[in-house]
Order: sequence, then structure tokens, then C-alpha cells
Amino acid sequence: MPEITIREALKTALNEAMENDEKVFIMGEDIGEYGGAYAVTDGFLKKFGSQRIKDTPISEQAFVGAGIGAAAGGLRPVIELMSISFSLVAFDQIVNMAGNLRYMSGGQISVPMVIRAPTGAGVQLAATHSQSFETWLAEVPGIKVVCPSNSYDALGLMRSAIKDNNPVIFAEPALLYGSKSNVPDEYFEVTLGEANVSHKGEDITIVSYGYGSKVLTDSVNKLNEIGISPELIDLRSLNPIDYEKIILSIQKTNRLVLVDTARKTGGIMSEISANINEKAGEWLDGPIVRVGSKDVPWPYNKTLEQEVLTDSDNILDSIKENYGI
Amino acid sequence: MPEITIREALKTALNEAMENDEKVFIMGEDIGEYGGAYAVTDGFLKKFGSQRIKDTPISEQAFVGAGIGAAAGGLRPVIELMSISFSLVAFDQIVNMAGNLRYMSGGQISVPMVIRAPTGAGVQLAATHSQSFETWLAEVPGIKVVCPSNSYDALGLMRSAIKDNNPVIFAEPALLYGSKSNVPDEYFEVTLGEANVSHKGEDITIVSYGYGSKVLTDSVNKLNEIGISPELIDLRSLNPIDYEKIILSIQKTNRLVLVDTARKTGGIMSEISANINEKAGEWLDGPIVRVGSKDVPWPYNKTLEQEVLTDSDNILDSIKENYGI
Amino acid sequence: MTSKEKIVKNKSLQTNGSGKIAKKSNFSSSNLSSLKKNEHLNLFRKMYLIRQFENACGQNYANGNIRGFLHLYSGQEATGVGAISSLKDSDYIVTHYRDHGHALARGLDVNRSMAELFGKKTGLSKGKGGSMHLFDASKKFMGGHAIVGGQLPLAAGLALSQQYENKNAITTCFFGDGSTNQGIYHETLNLASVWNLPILFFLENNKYGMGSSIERVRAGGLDFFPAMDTYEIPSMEVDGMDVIAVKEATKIAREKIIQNKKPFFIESKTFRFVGHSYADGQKYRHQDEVKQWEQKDPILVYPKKLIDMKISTNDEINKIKIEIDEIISDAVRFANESEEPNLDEIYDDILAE
Amino acid sequence: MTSKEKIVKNKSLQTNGSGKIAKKSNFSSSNLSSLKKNEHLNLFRKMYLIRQFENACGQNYANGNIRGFLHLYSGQEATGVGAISSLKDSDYIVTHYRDHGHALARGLDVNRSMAELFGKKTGLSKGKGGSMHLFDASKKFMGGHAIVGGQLPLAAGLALSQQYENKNAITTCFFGDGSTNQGIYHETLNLASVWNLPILFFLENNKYGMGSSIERVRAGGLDFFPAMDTYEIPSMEVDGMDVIAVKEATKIAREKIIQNKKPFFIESKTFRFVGHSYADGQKYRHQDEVKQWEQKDPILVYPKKLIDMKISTNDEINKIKIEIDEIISDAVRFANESEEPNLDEIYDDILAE
Ligand SMILES: Cc1ncc(C[n+]2csc(CCOP(=O)(O)OP(=O)(O)O)c2C)c(N)n1
Ligand SMILES: Cc1ncc(C[n+]2csc(CCOP(=O)(O)OP(=O)(O)O)c2C)c(N)n1
Ligand SMILES: [Mg+2]
Ligand SMILES: [Mg+2]
Repeated sequence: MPEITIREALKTALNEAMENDEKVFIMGEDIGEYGGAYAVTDGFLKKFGSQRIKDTPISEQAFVGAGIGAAAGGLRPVIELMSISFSLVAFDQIVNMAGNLRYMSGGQISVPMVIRAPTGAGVQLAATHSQSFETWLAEVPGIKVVCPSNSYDALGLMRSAIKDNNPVIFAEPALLYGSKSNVPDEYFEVTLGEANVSHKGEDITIVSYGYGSKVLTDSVNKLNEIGISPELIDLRSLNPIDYEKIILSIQKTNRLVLVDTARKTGGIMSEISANINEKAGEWLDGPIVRVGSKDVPWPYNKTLEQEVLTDSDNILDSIKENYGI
Repeated sequence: MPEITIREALKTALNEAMENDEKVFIMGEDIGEYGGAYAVTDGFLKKFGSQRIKDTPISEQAFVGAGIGAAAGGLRPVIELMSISFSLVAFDQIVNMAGNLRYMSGGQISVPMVIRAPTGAGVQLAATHSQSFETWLAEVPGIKVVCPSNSYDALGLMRSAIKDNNPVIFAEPALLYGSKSNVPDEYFEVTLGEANVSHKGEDITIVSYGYGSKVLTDSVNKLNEIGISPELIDLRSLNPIDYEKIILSIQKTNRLVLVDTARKTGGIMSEISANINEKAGEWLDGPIVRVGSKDVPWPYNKTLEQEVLTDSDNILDSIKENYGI
Repeated sequence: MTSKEKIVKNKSLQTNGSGKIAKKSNFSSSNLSSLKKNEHLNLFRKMYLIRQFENACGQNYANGNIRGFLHLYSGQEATGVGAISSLKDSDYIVTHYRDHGHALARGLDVNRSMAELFGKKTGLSKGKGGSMHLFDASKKFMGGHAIVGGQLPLAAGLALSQQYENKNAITTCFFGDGSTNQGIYHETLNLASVWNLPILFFLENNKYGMGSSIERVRAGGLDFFPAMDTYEIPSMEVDGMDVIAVKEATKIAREKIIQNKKPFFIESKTFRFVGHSYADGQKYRHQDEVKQWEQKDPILVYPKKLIDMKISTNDEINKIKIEIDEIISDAVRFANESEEPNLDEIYDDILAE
Repeated sequence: MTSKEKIVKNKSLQTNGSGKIAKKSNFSSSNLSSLKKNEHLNLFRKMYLIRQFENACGQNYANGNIRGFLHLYSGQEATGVGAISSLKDSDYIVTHYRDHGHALARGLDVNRSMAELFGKKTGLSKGKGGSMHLFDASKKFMGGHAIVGGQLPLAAGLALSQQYENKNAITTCFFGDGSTNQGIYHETLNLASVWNLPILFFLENNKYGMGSSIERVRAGGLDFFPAMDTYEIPSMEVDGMDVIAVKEATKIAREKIIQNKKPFFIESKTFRFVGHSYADGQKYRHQDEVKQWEQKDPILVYPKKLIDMKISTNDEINKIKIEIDEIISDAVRFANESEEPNLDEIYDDILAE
């Protein structure tokens, strides 16, 4: 395969799973006749029929809950939410039901289900439509959470997510559906929970994921220009988090920058910062620096939104400021 | 006033507000005829009538949303949720509506509303009923969050919360309703956002809130016994967080322990750890230590639940381990 | 199928003998003759088992062996037992936190049920779930759910899996009157209807959601089943204190679901004789009302009828009672003597392999 | 009041002349004579203003001045204008993301509305809200809400504040057919009925929720108003393409709400001529259906009738059009020339003092 977009990667993984496993089906709002709000399932209804491509009413509580039930009954639902912001109306089902069902039943029930949803700001959808609730969901013990930043990961993670026997939240950066990158022809999977050292470097470890990883890629040159060689880690998985890879990297660089395009406060990076300080603080020569979007609701205006959203300048400034470069 | 329970403190504050401000009213499930699941509003229906003490259907989305609307219309609703675990079914209204309404309208609308809810584990209610979602809500920019650990704070914070012109989540530790402490006769308020140095000490700063602060109080003696003089800070407010007081204290003690009885991962303490490391890491002589409940769903069995729940032994062990005492 | 057709089919149900609104006289214990003696005694056995189980729960809550919230089913036995006796082993059952009755009616192990309430390792959910979370997946008993209304879409999803795999089976979801005020109830009814899921919505209308009488918190009166027209779901009302009536209504409902390939709704009018949970002082209702309903206590009325109609004898009934009392004290002993879970079990059962 | 009484009151509405289900002929533009000429021209002016505003929006979306999601109201003008013309200044209005029509009908500043869509400092919400979040609290226009169904309880709460303070006013909440599948819709209907809130539930049934025809995603057929019986909320259906019909229906509804102190529900049958949002290719419906509805385009039909019936003249109509076109180009110019917000405004308007 040549360069493909993340949209195509997701489509490939979903199509494959639908072809290979009859227990896989897809449901969500306007995924069938409309073709999906972000066109990921375009053409699927025609190919797989309405029993396996299920258009739902605008009832997130009910169809997320029905997904959980279908999974408990042995199927492998893939559920699309039009935005991870809409997960809030189904939060009880996701957190309390999907997250606790196995535990409350003493291990009797499995919930092999994927919830896909576009996430993040940057397209001027304002306060209610630009959020990143995967950072909350990543704190629920019984739920796995992943977020790809490129087509390889999108394809590999989705293959693993659909095969996984647990609820997996699959957060898709809304800004990246059209972003292209190379994907090999041979079959591969990306194991859930494994981070990726996406760029080798010596001076500083920078961790991010999803759209943040994309922003980071743009920062590499700028950092090189001022003589810094960054090592980039793409988390890919927000729960579980691959602390091993992060620690291995800071043992070399002794510096850690955590970048998120979700809001800085309360994000997954706060958790990583606290944990690395506890587990591996002795390896660090300076403070762990978090760079995240500003702690305000998302504004509609483009300039304001861009001001709030983490960009490569924010990363550079933070590094300069904190490491006195 | 002599010693009163937190329940009585809350009752006092609510009663006072109802008497002094006609715009204040209370609504929630079974707060009227039943008297409230935790009896905080017992007797109120008779005194204030059904127009101001509104029993609601089991419709958290609708009555939380109606509270937001009533507040936007100029009233000052106090809403009771039977458990903060049930906030999940109304999460969209709380986070997206209450949290964003002012911003989205360019500052035209205020939402002076209090949502009260028992929080936390410890009474064997199992996975879905023992959670502490105030830690998530504390990350929403447009919402304030407080949590008292004693009767003085319960009374003073509730007075301020009802007067505040913003949505305030008032998390009440379920284990502490019957816990007694002194409250002065004179009128006082506790400013939202101000932490309390509840115990002066020299060697180590320990921060907590709510039931965690209660556990801490029990730890003081044990720490004294092994020759450590702890300074205790009770956050009282989870958003905003009083970083000034924390930093002031660690400038003296150079050591920081963060204690939460909510789950360790993703809690407010991760945020504080990350922030203090960034803002004041140079004052610290050792790693910031978080002590929190274990990262598992809450089990029903008492022994298991106690094993998950943070207790004073966990705190002691962590301090010993991390500071080599 | 257009929605017009759907409506017509519903309507036809009214006339084809089964009745959209089942007249209570159609299914009542006056036609006791439809069942064999053995079946009658089994129904009584189950109901009495539940009652005594609940009594034992109450005692063991009072003495601290059981903790957390305890919601007893006493008074509603005819509903759970009647309904579940008409379901097949291949059918899924889902219910809410007031779940002991359904669990025992389904035949879940009495010892392991009690042990779960005691929080023991031998409990159905290994002591992790407690009273509100009884599960036995091997018996297709899928909980025990504590968030009001939260179990409804779970049940719809299980029904979806049955439909998807062409199983000749249904899912029955029990829920209370209070849960109809959760939006998820309406979302699920609509979804189930639009997707023609093989699900039996089983409302146990005991007139109260905790301390709230439905008259105070619900628009639309005291009956819920008429609103099912809105969702094009055929519905029935049944006297929930009459085990035979409930049994027959459920039998018909199950047949309709399988035959018409669409959901069905039963509203059972019933009553809990006790408080919402063990702690409830019941200030919100008169004891008169409770007393009146106690006249219909299936544990008293049903065996009396069996004896009156010479289907059974006092001795036979007493023998069953003695047997059951034994089973219950064994269960309490089993629960008491069972081991506590190991501390490290807190980390088990979070994620599947 | 017991629920029985409530039902009776609803029923009486059917017979007291106002009609539970309003016959379309009762309120239609054939009785144009009920209004003064000036009123007619104002209705047309508003509808045309909205249409031209939307056309300008479309252009400015295409050229990048407007971003995010843009949901146009074209086709539904008779509904918004008719309804809001019968409301009083003291009434609150709440709506969803398809809000331009309601905002302009309410008389929100055209320049500041357009500036909001351009994200400018002079916008109604200072550029923070955009197309989906128009607000003008001074005109009791309380948004513009982008989570489907999310605005319903907000409206109920505003109505509660009016009831609580004995204001002689109501809250009108607009919402789409798609939002009826959100549980919050049902929760709010029940709450409003139980609490007798002065709220007008105003459904704009345009047959589609994004790409989903109600026939595919809703049980219960094409009409929503009959289900209001379930909630004991009196209801009416109205031809949403007929501005006079909508105006009169709303007038009656408002009177009923004030007089009977309880909610009311109007279902307006209408249609959006354009896609759900600007990006929508409309694969899910035939252009034939759109064409058919365009026959009823109120921007064409209504002035033609006014001219035919000699209430107005071609010239007068054209004069209005020219005026409005001017207003719209002024608004676009205003929006274009307005300043961007300052960067530090991101920190404003989060918390109140
Ligand atoms: C979302 C939610 N809100 C509130 C509660 C608290 N609660 C538990 S049971 C109950 C009453 C439910 O009544 P009903 O559905 O009639 O069932 P019943 O108890 O009568 O069997 C309430 C309010 C809850 N568990 N979940
Ligand atoms: C909870 C939620 N789910 C999904 C969406 C995405 N969405 C926005 S508008 C819409 C369709 C709503 O249709 P309807 O209520 O009929 O209003 P209309 O657009 O026809 O005016 C959908 C699905 C959303 N905004 N919120
Ligand atoms: Mg009930
Ligand atoms: Mg619509």
C-alpha cells in the first residue's frame, strides 16, 4: 500500500473485520445511508447490508448501551459517535456499565466493543463540540483508550481494538482524517498499550499522541535549528500507558516534555508527569514540562481557537523557558 | 454553637439561605416527602412548601438542566443528587451546559447554581455507587468544585457556594455526614478557592480534602510517633486550587505528600503533583508522593473495599518508603 | 414494513384473543386448572423461597453480615416467579438492583446468592457485586444493575445479539416504575421497536420509586402500558399479585415476540410490602395502603387457593415450607462459613484476556 | 390536582374551540383578513430577511468567512417567523443550533448576528459562540445550543423561573424531530407536565435528523403530537409552511399556557430546502421530495397570495426585498469590517464575578 489517509486506514481495518468476522457489526448515527459524518463508513451499507451496518436514532445512551449488551451477548460491535463530545450523554453507560460490568459480575462477562469517535478542537466547532473526553475515559480501570496520529497506527490499532475482548475507546483526531502516511502491504497489528518512539533523539524526550504527535513532528525541525535533538514518543494508547518506553527514553535524555492538544489541566499528561516523578524522577535533570491547550472553553473564532490550541511555538517556548535554552 | 455534624452544618446553611433569599430553592429526588436520602433536607418540605422544596422524578438530566435554566432565569437553585455517581447520567448538562453557557454566550448568562451530592466509597455500595466524579468536574473551566471535611467548612463553604454566581459542585463525603466538629456561633463564610492549613508542622506537607483530610487527621499521631511533624493542608476547593498555600508550606517543609481517597490515577492530586513540580519543584527535597485509592473498580466486600480505600497506614507506608524513614 | 403496517399489527393483537390489554380475568388463578399440581407447587416453592430468603437477608442486614444497600422483593414474588416460569433457558434475563427475586426464580444457586450478599468468595460475583449485582452468565442471568434504567439498553443489546444470530430466544428486562422517568427508558423502547428486537419489557409497577409515588412524579396517570402505542409496542397489563396471571401473560408475550419478531411490554401491578431499602422509614405512605396490599400476599393467598380447590393440602404446603426453611438456613450457614476473598482479588476481573 | 383531573382538562381542550389537533383550515393564509396589512408585510419582511441572511451565510461559508458547522434555516422561515410573531417580549426563547431564523425573527441585531458567524468581537457572543450559539439575553433569546436535545431542560428551567416569580410569561423551546430520540426530551416533557410549567414545546418536524428520515429512526409514525397525550400535554399540529397558520396556532398556544398554567406542544410540519449543514451532499433523499416542498416556499407563496388578494402589490414587495438586500449586504460588510477579538479575551466570560 502506498500513502493513505487515516480515514482510509480506518476504513480498511473496519472493512477487513467485517469481512473476516461475522460477529463484527457497526452502528451509529448516519453511518449508513449518509455514509458517516466523516465518511469513514461510506459505501458500507451497500456492501454489508442493514443488519450489519446499523443506522441508529440520535440516542447515544441507548445504542451505546445496546452495544455493551450485544458484546455481552457475544458479538463484536463497533460503535461510531459523531463526536467524542457527545459521549457525555452516554457517559453513564460507558463508565458505569462498560467499565464496571466485568468487575461487578466477578469476571463472568466480557465486553468486546469498540467506540470510535472524532476528538479534539481546531475546526471551529466551539465549546461543546471540541472537547477530548478520552482523557477522562482513560482513567476508568475497565476501559482501554487509544488514539492514533498516523495511518499506520490507525490501521494497526483498529485491528487490535476490534480483536480485543474489552471496551476500547478509539479516539480519532478530527483534524487528521485527511492526513496521509505510509502503510505497509503486509498485515500487521499495533498492540494496545505500546507507545512508539517515532523519532530518535538525544537531548530531550517529548511525549504526545494523536494530533499532538502531529504538531510535534512539525516541531522537530525547529528544535534541530536551535541545536536540540528531540526524541519523540507517540503514546498511541492512553490506557494502559507505556511507562517503560518513556522511562527508557528519559534515562538517555534526562529531560521530559509532555505535549497535549487537549486542555492542559486534568489531561493525561498530568497523570504521566506525576507518575514519572514518582517512578523515575531521579533520571531527570530538570522539571517535567507540560504543554497543553489553554484552560478555557473552546471559542469559535479561529484566531482565538488557535490561540488556545497547543502549537509548535508553544512547545518551543516552553522548552526554551524551562530549560533556559 | 457546640459540636455539630456535617449533616447539621449543611442543613443550617440551606435553611439560612432559604430563609434569607426567596430566590433560593431546593430540588432533587426524594428531598421532600422522604426527607432526603441522607436526611439533609428533613423537615424542609413542611417548613418551606412544595414550591421551594421540589421533589423531582428520577430524571437527573432534566432536573439538573432545569436547574441551569432556572439559574439563567435569575433564581438560585440548590440541586441534590442522591450520589455523585449519578451525575454521570446528567454529565452533558453539567459539563457542556453549565460549564460552557457563559462562555458560549460571550458572558451574557450566569448560572448561580449549587449541585450537592454525596461522594466516595466506604459503605459497600460497589462499583457504580462509590465513585468520586468531582475530580473530573474539577477540570471543567466554568465550574467550581468544593468538598468539606468538617462541619465548619461544610457550613462556611455552603454559604459561599449558594451566594456564588457560578455553578458550584458541592461534594459531600458520604462517610462523614455524621462526623462532628465545632462551629462558632458568629456568622462566617469560607471563601471558595481557599485551602486551610488544618495542622501546623515542620517536616512534611500533606495535602488532602474531604474524607482524605479525615484520614489524615488520624495519621498525625502515627507520624508524630515516628518523629515526623506533618503540616496538613485541607484543599476544601478542588477548582480553583489554592496553590499559594501549598507552595508556602513546602517552602518550609520541602516535602509534599498528596492524599486522596478517590482513585489514585487521574485524580486531582495528579494535577497538583504536575503543577507543583513545574511551579515550585525547586523547593522540594524529594519526590512528590501521591497516595490514593487503588486503581480498580470498587468491590462490594468490606475487606476488599477497605483494601482499595486509602487509609492512614497507606499514607505512613508511602512516607516511609519514599523518604527512607 | 412501514409504520402504518406496524400499527395495524398492534391493533390486530387486541382482537385476536390475546388482548392488547389483557383482562385480568383472562389470566387469573381462577383458571388454576391449566397447570399440573407439580407446577403449582413449584410456583409456590419459588415464591416461598424468595420470601424466606428476603427474611433471612433482613435479619442478616440487621446483624451486619450484609451491608451496603439491601432492596427486598417481598410482596412482588408472584411477578418474578410467574414471569420467569414462562421463560426458556435460552432466554436472557436482566434486572435492576431489586434482584434477589429474579435470581432465585431463575434458579440461581441459593447458597451462592446468599454468599454474594455476605460478600464471600463463594458468592456468584465472588463478593464483588453484593446484593444489587447478582449475575450468573451460565444461566443467562445478566444482572443486577444499580443505576436506575441503566439495564434497559443492555437488555436491548442482548436481544440484538439473539436477533443477529437468529436465536429462537428472547431477552426479558425487569425494571421499576421509577425508571420510566429516565430518558434511557424511552430511548431503549424506541430503539427496540425500530429494530424489532426480541425483547420483553417487564415493568414491575409497585407504585413507588423509593419515596416517590408515581402520582407525584409522573404525568400520564397510574398506568404505563397505554403509552406503548407511541412506540408501536404491543402491551398488556397484569395483576402482579397473581402468579398464574403473570405466568400466562408472560407465556403469551413470549410467543408474540417470537412469532411477530418484535418487542412486547408487560406492566405488572404489584407492591413491595417493605421499605425501598432496609433503611427506609416509609414516612411517605400510610401503613393502611401496605395493609391493603398485604391482603393479596401471594405467599398466603396462593396456597390457600390451592388447598381450597383441593389441588394441594395443608400438609403438602407445610412440607414445602419446612424444606425451604432448611434450604435458607443452609444458605445462611454456607454464606457465613464461606471464606473471604483474598486481598489480591481486587486486581482480578477488571480486564478480559 | 390529581392526574385524572389533568386528563379531563386536556380532553376539554379538544372541544372548546381551540382544538387539540388544530385543523389546518382553522389557521391558514386563507383567513389573511385577520391581520393588518402592515403586519403581513412585517411577516414577509422577516421571512425574506432570514432567507437572504442564509443565502449570504452560504456564500460566506463557501469563501471561508464563516467556519465550523453552518446549519441553514431556509425553508422553515414560516415556522420561526410565525411562531415568534405571537410571542411577547417578556417570553424566553430557546432553540438549537439551527438558530439564525429564530434569532432574526426575534429581532436580534442583524449586523451582530452576522458578525457572530464571522467570529468577530462585535458578534452577539463576541465571536465565541459562532453560528450554533446565538444569544441575546437582553431580548430573552437564550441560545442557540449544539447538543441535540440539550436545550430542552434549560427551557424548562427558564419556565420554572417564570412560574416561581409569577411572571405572566412563557418560555418557547424550539427543537427538531431528531431530538425527540434523546431521552432528555421525554424527561423534560414529563417534568414540565408534572410541574405545570409555562412552556411551549415547539417541534419543527422537517422530516430529517441530519441524514436520517424519521421513518427509519422513529417508532410511532410521522406525527409526534399524538404522543403528547402520554404526558398530559395538550398539543396541536400546524402547517409549518404557512406563516399565518403558525402565527395563529402559537397565539392560541400561548393563551392556553397562560390561562391553564400548563405546558403546550406544537408540531410544525416543515422542511429544510438545503442540506443538514453546509457540507451535506443529501444522498439520503431524492431531489423530487425537495422540489415538492419547494412548491410551498413561503418566500414565494406568501407574497403571491398577498398580491393576489390585493393586500399588497408587487411594487411594495419588491421594495421590501430591496431594503432587505441592503440590510444583508450591510451586515456582511459590518461583519467583514469588524475587529477580531483580542487574544486575551479567551480568558474572559468563563466565570461570573
Ligand atoms: C440514575 C439513578 N438515580 C437515582 C438512583 C437512586 N435510586 C435507586 S432505586 C431508586 C428508585 C427506583 O424506583 P423503581 O424504578 O420504581 O424501582 P423499585 O425500587 O420500586 O423496585 C432510586 C431513586 C439510582 N440508583 N440511579
Ligand atoms: C447528542 C448529540 N448527538 C448528535 C449530534 C449531531 N447532530 C447535530 S444536529 C443532528 C440532527 C438533528 O436533527 P433534528 O433534531 O431533526 O434538527 P434539524 O437539524 O432537522 O433542524 C445531529 C445528529 C449532536 N449535536 N448532539
Ligand atoms: Mg417502584
Ligand atoms: Mg429535523
